[in-house]
Amino acid sequence: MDWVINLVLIALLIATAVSAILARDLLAAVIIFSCYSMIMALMWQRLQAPDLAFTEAAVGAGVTTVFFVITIFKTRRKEER
Amino acid sequence: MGAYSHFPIFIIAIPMVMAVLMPAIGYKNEKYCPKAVVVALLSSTTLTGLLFFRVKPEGYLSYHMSSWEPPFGIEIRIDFLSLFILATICAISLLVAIFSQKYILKELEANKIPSFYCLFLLLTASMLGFVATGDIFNMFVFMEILALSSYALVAIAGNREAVRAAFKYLLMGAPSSIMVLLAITLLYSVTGTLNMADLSAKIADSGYREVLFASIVIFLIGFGVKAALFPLHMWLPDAHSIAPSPISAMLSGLVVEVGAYAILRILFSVFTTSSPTLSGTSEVLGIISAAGVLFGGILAITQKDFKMMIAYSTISHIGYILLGISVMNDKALTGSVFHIFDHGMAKACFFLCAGAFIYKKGYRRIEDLKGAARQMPWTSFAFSLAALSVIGIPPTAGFISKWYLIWGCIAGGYYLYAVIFLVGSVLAAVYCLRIIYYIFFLAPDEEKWSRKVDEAPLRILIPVWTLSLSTFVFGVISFLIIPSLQQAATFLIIR
Amino acid sequence: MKKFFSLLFIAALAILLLYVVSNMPGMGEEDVPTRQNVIPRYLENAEEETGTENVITGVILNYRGYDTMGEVTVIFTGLAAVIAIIGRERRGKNYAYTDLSEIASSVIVRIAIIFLAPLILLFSFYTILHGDVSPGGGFQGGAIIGASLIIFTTIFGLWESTSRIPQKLRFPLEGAALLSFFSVGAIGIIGGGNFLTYTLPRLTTSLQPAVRTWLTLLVEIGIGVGGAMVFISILFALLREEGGVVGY
Amino acid sequence: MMARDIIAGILCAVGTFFFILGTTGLLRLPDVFSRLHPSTKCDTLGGCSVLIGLMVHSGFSFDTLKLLLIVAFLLVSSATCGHAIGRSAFVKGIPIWKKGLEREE
Repeated sequence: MDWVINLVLIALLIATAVSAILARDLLAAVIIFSCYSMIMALMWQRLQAPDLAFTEAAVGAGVTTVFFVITIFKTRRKEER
Repeated sequence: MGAYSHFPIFIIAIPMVMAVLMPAIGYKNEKYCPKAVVVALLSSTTLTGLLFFRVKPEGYLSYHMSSWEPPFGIEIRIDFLSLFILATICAISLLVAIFSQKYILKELEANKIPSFYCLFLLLTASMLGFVATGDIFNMFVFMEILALSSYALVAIAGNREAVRAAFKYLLMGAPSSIMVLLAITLLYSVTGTLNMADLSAKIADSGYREVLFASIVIFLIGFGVKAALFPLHMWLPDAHSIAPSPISAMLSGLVVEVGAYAILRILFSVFTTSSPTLSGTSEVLGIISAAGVLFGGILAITQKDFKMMIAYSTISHIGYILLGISVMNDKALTGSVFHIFDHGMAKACFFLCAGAFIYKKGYRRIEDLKGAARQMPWTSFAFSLAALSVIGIPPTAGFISKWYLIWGCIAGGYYLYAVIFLVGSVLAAVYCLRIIYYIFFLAPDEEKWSRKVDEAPLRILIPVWTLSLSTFVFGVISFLIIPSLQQAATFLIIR
Repeated sequence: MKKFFSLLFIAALAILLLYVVSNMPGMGEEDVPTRQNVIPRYLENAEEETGTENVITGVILNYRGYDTMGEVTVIFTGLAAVIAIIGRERRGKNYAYTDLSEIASSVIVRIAIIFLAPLILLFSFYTILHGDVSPGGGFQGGAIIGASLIIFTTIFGLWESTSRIPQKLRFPLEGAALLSFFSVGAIGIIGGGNFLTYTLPRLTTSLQPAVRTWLTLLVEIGIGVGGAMVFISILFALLREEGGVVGY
Repeated sequence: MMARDIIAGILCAVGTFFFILGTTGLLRLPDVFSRLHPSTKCDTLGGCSVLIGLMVHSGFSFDTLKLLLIVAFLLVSSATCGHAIGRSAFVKGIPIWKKGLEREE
């Protein structure tokens, strides 16, 4: 059973990473990236590194997302072609 | 004993403490900042100088962090080569700090000065920590501080070009940091240790040849970006020419060299020369850096911007250093380490001279420097003295290092590399003499340069002259240093 | 052309890494090199040697404390870089700031935040102080403090927060992490050990565990407070804006 | 023992069902407001059911208290988030879907 969950998490991780790169709307990219961090935190938890999972959830999904959103607010939302 | 044994950590910690205190020091009045910086760097320099009495060329000084013995805790390991580079870093950054005291007011607004000095000290402290450490992950940590502070210092002027150049630097630098981390992970996964001395022992009898090979390739790519190895140099010209001149001096004179030093450590301290994994990579490194020597030299000749020219010349000289490392014998290694020292001084002197011209007149293009010697003879003479060292004319320090590099190449049987060194010197002669010709022998535009002597202030001239004189002096007294260096290099290679 | 080369580079790197992964020691097996050298000592002796039940904290703060000092410096450098490039926030009529909260007037949100923020803060303090026993510690707790202050700022606005945590207070607190490391290091040197030694050789044996616990706690609190202040200062600097409010 | 597992299983299944409903609604419904409707409510309900199921499963221990706290936080924060998103969408003047209008993508 374990490997199924791992496989699903890895697939989701790659999917979010790719879609965060491909997203033209930067706000969407940031939100997807925050999802990526959350999945990463889950993976750390599964690898028995709760300290790291904790940090990833707080910093990756929480604080940096806010910083990114503010930066997008102050610049442009759409990527230039 | 007593306090003596704690010197290694003091050298690193003093600039760091001062960096943390910098916003508070500069809160009331920014004028105190440069003085505090000079005090911190002066004490670091003194302590480093005192360490020369303790470290023998065949030995090393080991300081165990938190009192844990090495593979378990972190070790600071200073051998003669790293001590030599530590002293170079301390001395040059001290001189640059003195230089920037007056100069930086010209390029930055007053409210940015505390953060400038804070980042400056962090840059210096991280380089010191990077060179001194004997633990490979600790090296990565200090490299991150180094990288972050140098990105910020390139962008500190805050205008469009500066931010652009810094962003380019960041885009190249961040992946390279990740690569270094990846390589460290690979090494850790097959050895289970992070201490360099322990690593080299474990690598020697490790069965995981493929992983070791991959890790060394990734290390070379990662540190290659930091050292501006030829095909990975794209960030360098912009970043080094657009940053404020003292920072250009630091980046070109020290930061890039520290990247080269990291490659040296990886090749000689972690993977020992006898290691079979190294055989192919050092040849590739040699070819790439030989290409870098020629490429940097040729592009430096074609530049119109003064600082841009110096930046391309840096690429060429990094090629020298890495070529000497890739030859892998004691002569060439001595030449490389000594070249780190004298190129650091000469390049810092170049950028500080460029800074002095900018301080006085604001000219950056080579054409605008026509006849500058009439107005600023002292700066111009300092520049030409340093240029002699960059070209490698005896008896300057540049000659000594090139002599050893070429000797090492011939001793190792790499005759082509020796020819490339000579071609590189010819190229250096062309781009340096062109500037000297412009400065001294062309008639100045009347509205640009006055015929009366009107020099930069003493605080700018003193560091410039100290640097250019020491390239000369250390060339003359090199017989005092070179034997110890060569002993240390032999020790590093044989081990 | 550029695209082609970068793709080529990435493909080469990917092939190299895949090749390496197939040759790497297996994950979680008994006889892998990572389990043979330093790890057994950490797992067996950490609790006794460092006085922390949580081995991770023992490794991070004690065995490899110098690395953590470096990490803390990285965070501090990040703040210094942000301040150097965009500057600190300033109060005054001419300085506007980016207001993230058009919903700020909503009573429901305010009440909810007033209810939640103290609880989040409480949790973060628990995380920091309990770091040597359970997962968590200075970094994590600091990030959570930062997050709660960020929530507060988004709802109540920049000036409300800056009046609670003025610049003068933040100057020393931003460096708190590094300063706590340095002070513990200095205590270690004075106490007869090396830099960052927690078990001071000069003390009598009976006193050592207590002093060690207090020093560990000092570093944890320093990291927590320092990290939180760095986050909040970066937030304030980002929100600051000279001239009008720019929305998208 | 068995009864507890069965109850927990049923609660978890119910919770997952609501999650699926909420996600389907999020994907299928036409505009911001109607999408908020399933996503917040179903997520709250689904999350609470799963957590209560876990509470039943774990029996009476320290973990139960933690789960209870999570339920409380979920109730507060999820509702507030829904309110905040809806309100800001309304303040911004995002158009409300009416019959005959195209679905916004």
